Amino acid sequence: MMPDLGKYAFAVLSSYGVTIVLLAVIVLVSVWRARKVKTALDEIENRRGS
Amino acid sequence: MSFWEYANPVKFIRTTDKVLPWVWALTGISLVTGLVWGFFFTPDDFRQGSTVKIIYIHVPSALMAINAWLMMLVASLIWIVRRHHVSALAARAAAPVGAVMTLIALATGAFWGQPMWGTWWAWDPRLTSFLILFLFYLGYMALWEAIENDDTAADLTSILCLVGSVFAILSRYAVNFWNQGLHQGATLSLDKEENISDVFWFPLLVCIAGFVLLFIALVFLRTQTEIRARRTRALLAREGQA
Amino acid sequence: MKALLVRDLMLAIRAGGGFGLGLSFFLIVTVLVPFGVGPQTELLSRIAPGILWIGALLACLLSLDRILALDWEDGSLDLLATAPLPMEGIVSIKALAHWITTGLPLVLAAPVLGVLLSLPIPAYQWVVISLAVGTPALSVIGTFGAALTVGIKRGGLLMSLLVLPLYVPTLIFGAEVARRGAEGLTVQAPLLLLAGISFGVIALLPFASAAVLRINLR
Amino acid sequence: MKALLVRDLMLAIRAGGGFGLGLSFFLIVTVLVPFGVGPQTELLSRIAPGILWIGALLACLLSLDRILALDWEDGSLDLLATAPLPMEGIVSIKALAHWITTGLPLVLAAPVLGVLLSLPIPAYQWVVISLAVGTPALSVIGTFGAALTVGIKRGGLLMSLLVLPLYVPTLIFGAEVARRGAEGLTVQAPLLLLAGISFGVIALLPFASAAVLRINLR
Amino acid sequence: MKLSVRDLAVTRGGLAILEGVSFDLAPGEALVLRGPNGIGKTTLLRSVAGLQPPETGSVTGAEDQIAYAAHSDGLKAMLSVTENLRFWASVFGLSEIDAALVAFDLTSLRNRMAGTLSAGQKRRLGLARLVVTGRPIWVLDEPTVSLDVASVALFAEAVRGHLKSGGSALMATHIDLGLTEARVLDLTPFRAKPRTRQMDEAFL
Amino acid sequence: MKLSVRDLAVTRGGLAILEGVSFDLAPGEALVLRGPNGIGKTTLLRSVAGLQPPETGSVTGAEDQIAYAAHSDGLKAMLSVTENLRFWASVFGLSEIDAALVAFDLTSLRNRMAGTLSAGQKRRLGLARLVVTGRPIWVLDEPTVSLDVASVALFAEAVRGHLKSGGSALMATHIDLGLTEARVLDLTPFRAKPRTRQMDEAFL
Ligand code: HEM
Ligand SMILES: Nc1ncnc2c1ncn2[C@@H]1O[C@H](COP(=O)(O)OP(=O)(O)OP(=O)(O)O)[C@@H](O)[C@H]1O
Ligand SMILES: Nc1ncnc2c1ncn2[C@@H]1O[C@H](COP(=O)(O)OP(=O)(O)OP(=O)(O)O)[C@@H](O)[C@H]1O
Ligand SMILES: [Mg+2]
Ligand SMILES: [Mg+2]
Repeated sequence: MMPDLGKYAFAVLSSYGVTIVLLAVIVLVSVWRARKVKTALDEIENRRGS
Repeated sequence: MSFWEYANPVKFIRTTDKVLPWVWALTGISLVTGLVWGFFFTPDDFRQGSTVKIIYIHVPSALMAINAWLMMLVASLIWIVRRHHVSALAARAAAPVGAVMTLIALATGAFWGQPMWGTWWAWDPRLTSFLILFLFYLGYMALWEAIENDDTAADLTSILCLVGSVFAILSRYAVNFWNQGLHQGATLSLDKEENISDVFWFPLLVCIAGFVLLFIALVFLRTQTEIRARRTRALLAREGQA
Repeated sequence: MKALLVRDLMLAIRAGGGFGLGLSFFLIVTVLVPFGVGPQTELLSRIAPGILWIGALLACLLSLDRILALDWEDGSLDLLATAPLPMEGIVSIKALAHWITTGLPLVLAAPVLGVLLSLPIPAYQWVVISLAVGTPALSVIGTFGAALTVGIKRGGLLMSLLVLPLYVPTLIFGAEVARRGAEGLTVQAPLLLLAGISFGVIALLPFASAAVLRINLR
Repeated sequence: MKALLVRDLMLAIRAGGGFGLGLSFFLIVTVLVPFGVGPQTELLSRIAPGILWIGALLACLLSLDRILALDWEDGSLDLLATAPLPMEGIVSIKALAHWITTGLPLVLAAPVLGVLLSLPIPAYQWVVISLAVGTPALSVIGTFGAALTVGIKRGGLLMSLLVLPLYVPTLIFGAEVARRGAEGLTVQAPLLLLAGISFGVIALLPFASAAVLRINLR
Repeated sequence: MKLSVRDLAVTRGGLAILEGVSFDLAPGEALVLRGPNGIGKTTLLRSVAGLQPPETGSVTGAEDQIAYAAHSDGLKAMLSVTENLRFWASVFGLSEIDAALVAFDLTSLRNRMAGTLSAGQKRRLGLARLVVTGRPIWVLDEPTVSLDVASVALFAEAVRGHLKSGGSALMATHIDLGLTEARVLDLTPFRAKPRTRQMDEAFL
Repeated sequence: MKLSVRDLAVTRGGLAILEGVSFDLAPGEALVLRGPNGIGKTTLLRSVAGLQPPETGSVTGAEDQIAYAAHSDGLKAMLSVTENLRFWASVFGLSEIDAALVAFDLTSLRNRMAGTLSAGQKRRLGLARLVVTGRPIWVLDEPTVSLDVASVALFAEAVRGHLKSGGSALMATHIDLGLTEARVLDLTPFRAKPRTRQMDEAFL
């Protein structure tokens, strides 16, 4: 399954690794903050509504 | 119906809420397809060996690093000229995404350079101008963070973005000039896309599409967040006064 | 306008006013470099033109936050904004005062400090010329950075972050002139580009600085 | 005392608080050096350990004036002086907060920036070790300088002038450790001396800083 | 030239503070703004002085007519009293400062560095600055902070002289200035109803 | 513990300012210092608080008993009202801040950053700091600057409560604090005769 990366395995794997980590970080941070802000806003709006 | 109607925050949130799931889905599909295709099912280059696989992330992220800044520039201009809040907030939302893209381009380039050029980093004009771009992103984000008043921050950062763009272009030429005679001859770069054979080209295209979609999805989501945060602040402030 | 320039210069030479401190910083950076990289003459003389330029740039940078922050803190800037002076004039005068108190002394001191770094003989004149042409741009760009961060308490470091990438083209061409001069190569192209940057920046950037300052004052 | 530390750290991470800005300055100095001296790898890697140390030192230096000046300006320092905290404790805590917000990030960032300057592989560990041992001394000495100049409006540059000579021994031994490490020589002697300076300074200098601060407050 | 403020609304920190404020100030008149802490006097004065754009409403007749004195005085600690005054005079295109020194009893302090003055003396110097600007409309934010009784009287005298010579004055204060002829405008009724400002309204 | 000041002389900028000042302040008492601008109230208070060594004379009973409030409040703009207060409370080894918030009507502003308060609101926060220190002797330099009438009354109330609980207060002010029970000390008679300070006498 795993392709033979030869002597460049480290370079290729770490490139993909770093990319996936960084992309995951930015996506997770964005989603997490979106959730947080949304709940905070909903709470305030409910408080105003009631 | 005019395009500017989407500059209304409520309308923006409603529309993007509808679109976002689709964008996320497409992003996932194209990113996974492109990367898996590129990583598992492409041959090695005869000169670069397996490192050629790095191109599937290096080039799209490099492209997006520049495009994100362009998008911020356009959004800043819209804010300055028409004062639509969504565009200011979209610029703010895009900056961290652009910075991450720049970081990815730099990191993958570094990992690539190690086997190809024998060094992690060389002061090649292209690499150098990316580093400067990264600094611009950092400064831009820091300025947003440092100012409390949202409109003031929007005004200042958009002017910074304009002035910064001019200087970024200047730097690009300066850097080329500076490193002219010393340019790394070792660049095996596949400078022209025509040089790339189709085996590499198609997965690369899919990856580029994936990165573009990811950028759009993130900017939509983060802009929504900024709008909501702003709304929260406005409501809280109003309560504080009442 | 003249009154403002005179006042700024007067304040600079009064106690704690900072005149000559940019200069001392320049001196100290130049002195520290041999401690850091080691005392080999041949190495030092290779990096000397670059180090002199970087030292001048850092010395300029350090004194930038005086340009506007002091006037902001004690309310003078609000009062100046209501005075019959155009904002563009105010920021230009401020940049000029900064150059006279910081840039000019650096230009004059550079040859002396060159000795400490064993600067090659042919380089002296080009270091001085490039600094004389380049430092005005540093002052004007710095004023823009100062105007951007003036509302922020101790915006000093944020300002460095914003200003330094803007300094890159000036630094590159300036150091290039000095370096080529040191190696006896022709310096015309980078010198022209450096002068171009200086003129462009002096002509245009004050408008951006004034706009930014007006926003920060409201 | 803990309250003071917590407050200082909290202020540092709030908007405009300057956390990470020392770091960005470090980054930027490192980036500027190649523009100044040229992009030749071989040259850069020779000066890399020294430049990293000088960059760290300047980044520390730049953030020094926040240590006390802000508290002086808004009157907090007067009030702290009348509080039941020993002045020695106050200055030590301030130095500690400075180290956590500035020195520590520099230590962690140094290896990354080493890449930009083509730092030789064996040097990495020694750069990190020497910075980890040396930066606390920079913070403590810097606090002394800040205490000396606290009464002076914008004493920032005067402070640089006073502090930099005090930094010289630390810089010499620190850079020596890094340089010898890069060349594969033994580093024991300078490392011990560096550690000695750090300990001595941490143990004794707060008394001087406290005395100076008390004088400046009256 | 008459200063007139029409239906002004001002905001701070994204919140409407005051709304519907209208008044006129003819030459020779003085108007005192009153109201509890935090009602928005400072914000209103900054709008009138042109430092902060008003949210809605208009200010006319202010252009290049106003000398503004804020909470802080804009004095340079390292310049002497005369140097400070002379600087401001020349910024406004004048050069005469003796009258101002006399009016605020600063003659004996004229060569002292501003940084060594006491709180009240600093304030007197800050007020003397108004005289040397030669501007007809004085806009003053708590001018008598830190002043003793005698200095408050000096200040009232200076304002009276200014009004006589055709000037006008708009002042915010909490204490009695001894200016019986001044009209008083209490800002309490103009407190804005809870709403955010226009710019933020898009978000609500 | 009684604060007593005996024959105090103070200097500023190399000049004698006040001399021969003596007074006592027993628990439960309040003393108001008065005098024209520049007489030396601030200088005297700094000496009493131990920030500036007196030229001659002595201050006893002050050691670790004093909470000092100067012209500036020592507030951090980027900390909220509660964070500011809590910091000062814990510096003085306490933790309770609610009473102080209530006493100065800051409860509705508790989560606001101190930098966004109006001049009077800032001052109220600065005064609330005194309460959280738990110190018995309050030394206040013009405490009611920028305060409106209602806030001055709050302040007087707080001082009265402090006196009732056995504290004492020493205040410099130009205006009426509404504290009828406070003794008043006018500093005018203590103005120093023109002479340089001891240190310089060696040169004369
Ligand atoms: C053998 C090594 C490398 C090859 C073949 C290579 C290839 C490429 C290619 C084809 C592009 C064009 C992308 C586009 O705009 O369409 C590109 C862009 C870029 N690469 Fe590399 N790269 C290599 C190494 C590196 C290294 C070592 C770095 C940095 C550390 C780096 C950083 C960049 C950057 C910043 C860009 C975008 C610059 C621009 O398009 O103007 N690359 N690279
Ligand atoms: N960033 C902010 N967010 C919310 N409210 C703010 C902000 N900045 C200021 N305010 C509020 O705006 C109001 C107006 O302040 P302003 O300084 O104009 O009052 P003022 O009438 O001058 O008061 P004072 O008499 O105390 O000087 C105050 O209630 C203040 O708390
Ligand atoms: N460096 C100096 N040289 C000479 N005189 C000075 C110096 N510094 C301060 N003074 C004088 O010392 C006197 C005492 O000042 P202080 O601030 O104690 O007065 P104060 O009573 O608090 O006045 P205010 O009511 O205005 O606050 C003032 O007359 C001031 O001018
Ligand atoms: Mg006010
Ligand atoms: Mg006083």
